[in-house]
Amino acid sequence: MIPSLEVKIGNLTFKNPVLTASGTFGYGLEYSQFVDLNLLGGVVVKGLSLRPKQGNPPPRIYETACGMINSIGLQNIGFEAFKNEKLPFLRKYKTNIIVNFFGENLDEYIEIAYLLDSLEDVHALEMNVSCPNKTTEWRKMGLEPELLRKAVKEVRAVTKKTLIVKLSPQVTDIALMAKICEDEGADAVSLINTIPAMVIDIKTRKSMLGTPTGGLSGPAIKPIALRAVWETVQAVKIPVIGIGGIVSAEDALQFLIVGAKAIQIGTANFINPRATVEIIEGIKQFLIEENIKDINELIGSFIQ
Amino acid sequence: MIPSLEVKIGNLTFKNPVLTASGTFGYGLEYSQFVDLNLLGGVVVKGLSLRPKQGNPPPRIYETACGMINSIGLQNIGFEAFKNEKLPFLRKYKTNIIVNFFGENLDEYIEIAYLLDSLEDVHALEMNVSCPNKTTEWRKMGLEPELLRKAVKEVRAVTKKTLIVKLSPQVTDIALMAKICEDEGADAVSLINTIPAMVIDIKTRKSMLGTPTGGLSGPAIKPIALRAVWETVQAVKIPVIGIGGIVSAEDALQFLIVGAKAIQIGTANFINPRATVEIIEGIKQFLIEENIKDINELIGSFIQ
Amino acid sequence: MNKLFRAKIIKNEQLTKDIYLLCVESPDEIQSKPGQFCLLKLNQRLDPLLSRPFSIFDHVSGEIKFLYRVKGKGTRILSTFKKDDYITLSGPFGRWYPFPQGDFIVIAGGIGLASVYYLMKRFPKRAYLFYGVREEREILFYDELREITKEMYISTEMECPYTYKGIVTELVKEKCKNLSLPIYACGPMVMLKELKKVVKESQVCYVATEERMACGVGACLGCVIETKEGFKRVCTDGPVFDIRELLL
Amino acid sequence: MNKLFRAKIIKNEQLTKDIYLLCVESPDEIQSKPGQFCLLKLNQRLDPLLSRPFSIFDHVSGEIKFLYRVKGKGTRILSTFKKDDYITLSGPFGRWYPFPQGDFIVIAGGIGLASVYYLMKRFPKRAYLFYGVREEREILFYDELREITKEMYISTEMECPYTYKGIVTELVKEKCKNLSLPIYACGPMVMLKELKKVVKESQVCYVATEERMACGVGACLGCVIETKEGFKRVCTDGPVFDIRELLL
Ligand SMILES: Cc1cc2nc3c(=O)[nH]c(=O)nc-3n(C[C@H](O)[C@H](O)[C@H](O)COP(=O)(O)OP(=O)(O)OC[C@H]3O[C@@H](n4cnc5c(N)ncnc54)[C@H](O)[C@@H]3O)c2cc1C
Ligand SMILES: Cc1cc2nc3c(=O)[nH]c(=O)nc-3n(C[C@H](O)[C@H](O)[C@H](O)COP(=O)(O)OP(=O)(O)OC[C@H]3O[C@@H](n4cnc5c(N)ncnc54)[C@H](O)[C@@H]3O)c2cc1C
Ligand SMILES: Cc1cc2nc3c(=O)[nH]c(=O)nc-3n(C[C@H](O)[C@H](O)[C@H](O)COP(=O)(O)O)c2cc1C
Ligand SMILES: Cc1cc2nc3c(=O)[nH]c(=O)nc-3n(C[C@H](O)[C@H](O)[C@H](O)COP(=O)(O)O)c2cc1C
Ligand code: FES
Ligand code: FES
Repeated sequence: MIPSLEVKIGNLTFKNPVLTASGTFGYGLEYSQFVDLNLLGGVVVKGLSLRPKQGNPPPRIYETACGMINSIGLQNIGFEAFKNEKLPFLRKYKTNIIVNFFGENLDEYIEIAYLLDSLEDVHALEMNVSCPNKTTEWRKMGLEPELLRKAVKEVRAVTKKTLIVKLSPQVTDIALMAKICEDEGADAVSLINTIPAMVIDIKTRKSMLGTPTGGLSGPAIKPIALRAVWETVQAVKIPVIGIGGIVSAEDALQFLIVGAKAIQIGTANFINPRATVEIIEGIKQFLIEENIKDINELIGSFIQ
Repeated sequence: MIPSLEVKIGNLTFKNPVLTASGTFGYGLEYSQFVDLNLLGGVVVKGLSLRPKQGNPPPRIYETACGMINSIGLQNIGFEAFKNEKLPFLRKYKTNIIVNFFGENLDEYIEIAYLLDSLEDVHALEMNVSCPNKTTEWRKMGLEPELLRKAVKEVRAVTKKTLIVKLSPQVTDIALMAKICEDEGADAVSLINTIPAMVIDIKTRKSMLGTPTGGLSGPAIKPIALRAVWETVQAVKIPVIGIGGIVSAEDALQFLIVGAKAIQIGTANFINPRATVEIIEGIKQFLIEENIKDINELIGSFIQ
Repeated sequence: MNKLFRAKIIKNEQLTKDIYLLCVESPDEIQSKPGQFCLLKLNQRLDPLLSRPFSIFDHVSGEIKFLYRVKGKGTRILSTFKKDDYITLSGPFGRWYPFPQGDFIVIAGGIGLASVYYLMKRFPKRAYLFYGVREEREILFYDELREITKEMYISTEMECPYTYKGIVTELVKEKCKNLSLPIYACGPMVMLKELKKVVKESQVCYVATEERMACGVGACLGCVIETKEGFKRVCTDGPVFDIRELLL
Repeated sequence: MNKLFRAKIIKNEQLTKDIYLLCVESPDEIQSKPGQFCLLKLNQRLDPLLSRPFSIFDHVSGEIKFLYRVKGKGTRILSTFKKDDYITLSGPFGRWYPFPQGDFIVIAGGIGLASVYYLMKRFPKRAYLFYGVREEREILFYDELREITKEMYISTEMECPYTYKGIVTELVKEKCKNLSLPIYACGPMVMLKELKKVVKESQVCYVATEERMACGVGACLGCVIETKEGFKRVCTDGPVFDIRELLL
């Protein structure tokens, strides 16, 4: 008997709970040489803004203990190019296409959400409220409850698509932030984004990156992400999507057991380009071994 | 020419900037078989409370990717036993003795600080405001600015000893918390404490620890700690003591370069019981190679 | 005196599917007693991070031996060490088995043998050994054990013509009606729990316990187990405890 | 077609103090072109985490070769691989050197040889090679290079009786007054900067660049360098670029 891996988020059905994390899987197509995208629960594309964005000066990545730090700075091709050059290819795959998006200010968030809403082939929107560079007031929306409330409310008003808000870990109470998203009508929250971090070169006395700080991802942050997800699951009724350091089926299962409805694979794609499909296979195996017919029975089965 | 490693915090002089981190070096004596304590800048002892404390049920530790998670639960022998059984041995060493302390509520914080103030052989107090279990309102003092302000103010009032406040990383703006400590008269801040985290057993569906969550430490968190220290250094004038994942002289130097006046070695002691002295030696070597006569020239030399 | 030292590997021999015998050169000044353990560092990298504790299986002049079972990633890495490689270790740590005055009973469950072999060897021909394993082929050091024990009884969980079938504590109960000799035991938690039921209040019974460790020297308070007097550290208050102290 | 595959190591030979030649078996379906690279996975553990990029030094039927210098912890681990071990790699990735029509100039700075050797071998006896190293003993594959190049000039920074003393771009300027042949170059950043000064706007000059990488497939945007048209990815828009495009 093949167990069912199907999960629901908003009114979207995912054939399995394994999605890719924004910024680590490009526009999906880059990895299609290694992975049959049809097998994935969903593809979350690189963070998109209205206009193309240059991003930060290199070097942009550095390896740390069991992790990596990046300062890509949200470089992306912009809405028009995504719509015309990427989406026509991506739509051919039988998987959910989720567009991660952001803006420099609230108006830009609203505008791009509105534009994305009109794209038939986009199944869900993931609103990135944790921008690393806090240049404008609105860039703090991931850190300040009242800014977040207003932002989610206004974005919600312009789209009927499944709206996922992607939360920053750099808050005292991430569950509270999730609750605000729920109150304002978000269909789900996803967490965590990278954790602000830093590495310097003791010889040059400068950052190892082109910017002083970057975002930490990878296995190093997994225990932090798992705790954040568990705290959040207990506070909200909407689905929680777990992200952070997942490299194996065992890692993914930990997130599902504490209550994540789905998970995203980020840095692991770099370590093993076939990580996503191997994790799906591993989850399936586990369900068979444990004689669980439906993955939804496993989700949230954590015993305190 | 032997470079000077001496640093000052409050009115205390440290022969070098390398201290041990609370909870990872017991009462110093446990490691005296491996390390000549006279060589250390200071020894920060296990978190002390008025009365002995049992701590959390086992298992209490679990290894994670390049880190470990613990739920010791602040087990300790209590003030009286420390004073009578540990201090008489510790005082024999020519190093600064720093007592890390905490209470269940503000009154207990004040009382133990007051008692410690009278112990001649204690050189400084490190106030731990980041207790993992938030059972009482006051246990949130590390997370809420106004609680922290009141707590530091009242503790400051009862002790003339060098007062270090040890901050929790689980806040949006750690520099703001440090500023509050500075405003209320703390002589220094130390950061970071462990990061709340979680690991579960997918077979039993239970936590790998006796409690659902624990605190993450070790190399995994180093880039996060370094960023937190850098942010803090820019916001306050009092010395900042850097803690988190330091395992090598290179790691320690990164903290000093971003501006930490001293550093503490925690988890590294477990990996290498001689870590502290090897790090001191490594710092000295670096200063010689770089032809720096006084470590204070290196501190804060980060180029943005 | 415990020390931190780098040791050359004499051999790292696979004995069964998952059990290995690691022999390392030891400096002369290292002195150990049966029941003590060392922390073995698995690599110079940061993953895995912590050293792992292993009982001293045997210690002869210039050579310390460890008997270990591959359980997870740490022991898997340990099994890849080769002759002439170097390994960093520290120890010996912990409380040893209080020395027996006359004859004594030893109960070893599986890899628990690693903790009691050295004791029996140190006091040869005085131990009544009860040795429980899952199946015949897991029986280790049969000849050596015959040599150093007074009597030896083996139990296997699987059927086997030469052994008692069942768990080792049943065998103890059966063969050893007169339980007045002191007992020394090491084995899995289920065995210790059974043993606690079998042992009378008046009985002297020392058991070696296990818990995950970080420091090994009593500093981190990570390795505690519950006793009648509260939490105690396996690394320094143990690993050997009087079973009557423990809340199993 | 790029692939993810496990390959058996044929040899991993130390050539100088810090330079090694790694030869691995390659599946038949792997096709590569000079200038492309592979990502080599260093271990199954999580530290070091990321794979490292290495140029394809040579690719003959069933065998891919890499020439690498030990720089940090990743390459140090790579140097411990032994014959018959397995290694996981992916590739070939990236833009190759546009094929030269006739004769061409090659400039290799130190380990930069790793990127251009395969090109010269593919178009034998057509390359004027300018090869710069620090000292005589760092000169690699002298005989093979004589064999596959048309002419070869070597520069060393340290004094040496048989070579030009100085940096390789000086040697190029001196020996190669008529710079109309296309140039293919790989070497450290200082060399590329010098080269950019030497090269005229009309000159065809391809250089292989380096940047830290995570994905290798253009997905993470981690490996960008600055070009006239903004940031470009070394892994997919490069590693070979026309030097006129680059802001060095
Ligand atoms: C004092 C002492 C002496 C020991 N002597 C021996 C010995 O002589 N031979 C031997 O084979 N084993 C011995 N052990 C157990 C041994 O330390 C563990 O099997 C080993 O640490 C597992 O490491 P790993 O990385 O392979 O497993 P991991 O991947 O870390 O874990 C695999 C499993 O082993 C358990 N485990 C991990 N660490 C310990 C630990 N310290 N104690 C108990 N269980 C653990 C985990 O909970 C998990 O279930 C001893 C343990 C202690 C505390
Ligand atoms: C397309 C490409 C092809 C390459 N081909 C070769 C080759 O054929 N032979 C060879 O010896 N080297 C080659 N390199 C460089 C090689 O990838 C690095 O030397 C290696 O990754 C260093 O790894 P490490 O862990 O030993 O060093 P680390 O400890 O990670 O770092 C040591 C030093 O190397 C630098 N470094 C790390 N990664 C890279 C990188 N990806 N590119 C450039 N510098 C880096 C670091 O900044 C640091 O200064 C190539 C790089 C690229 C991008
Ligand atoms: C190179 C890189 C680029 C990223 N870009 C984005 C992005 O554009 N938008 C976003 O919301 N998150 C971005 N992230 C964060 C990841 O989606 C993910 O939340 C984070 O890396 C933690 O997961 P991981 O540990 O599995 O990588 C990026 C992460 C990395 C490593
Ligand atoms: C086992 C253990 C026990 C600790 N106990 C205390 C404590 O009692 N008081 C305290 O302020 N911090 C305590 N800490 C936190 C450390 O002092 C330090 O802040 C943290 O571990 C980060 O540093 P590291 O990564 O170098 O270990 C403890 C950490 C560990 C690992
Ligand atoms: S392992 Fe640290 S107290 Fe026992
Ligand atoms: S390495 Fe990821 S884009 Fe080049």
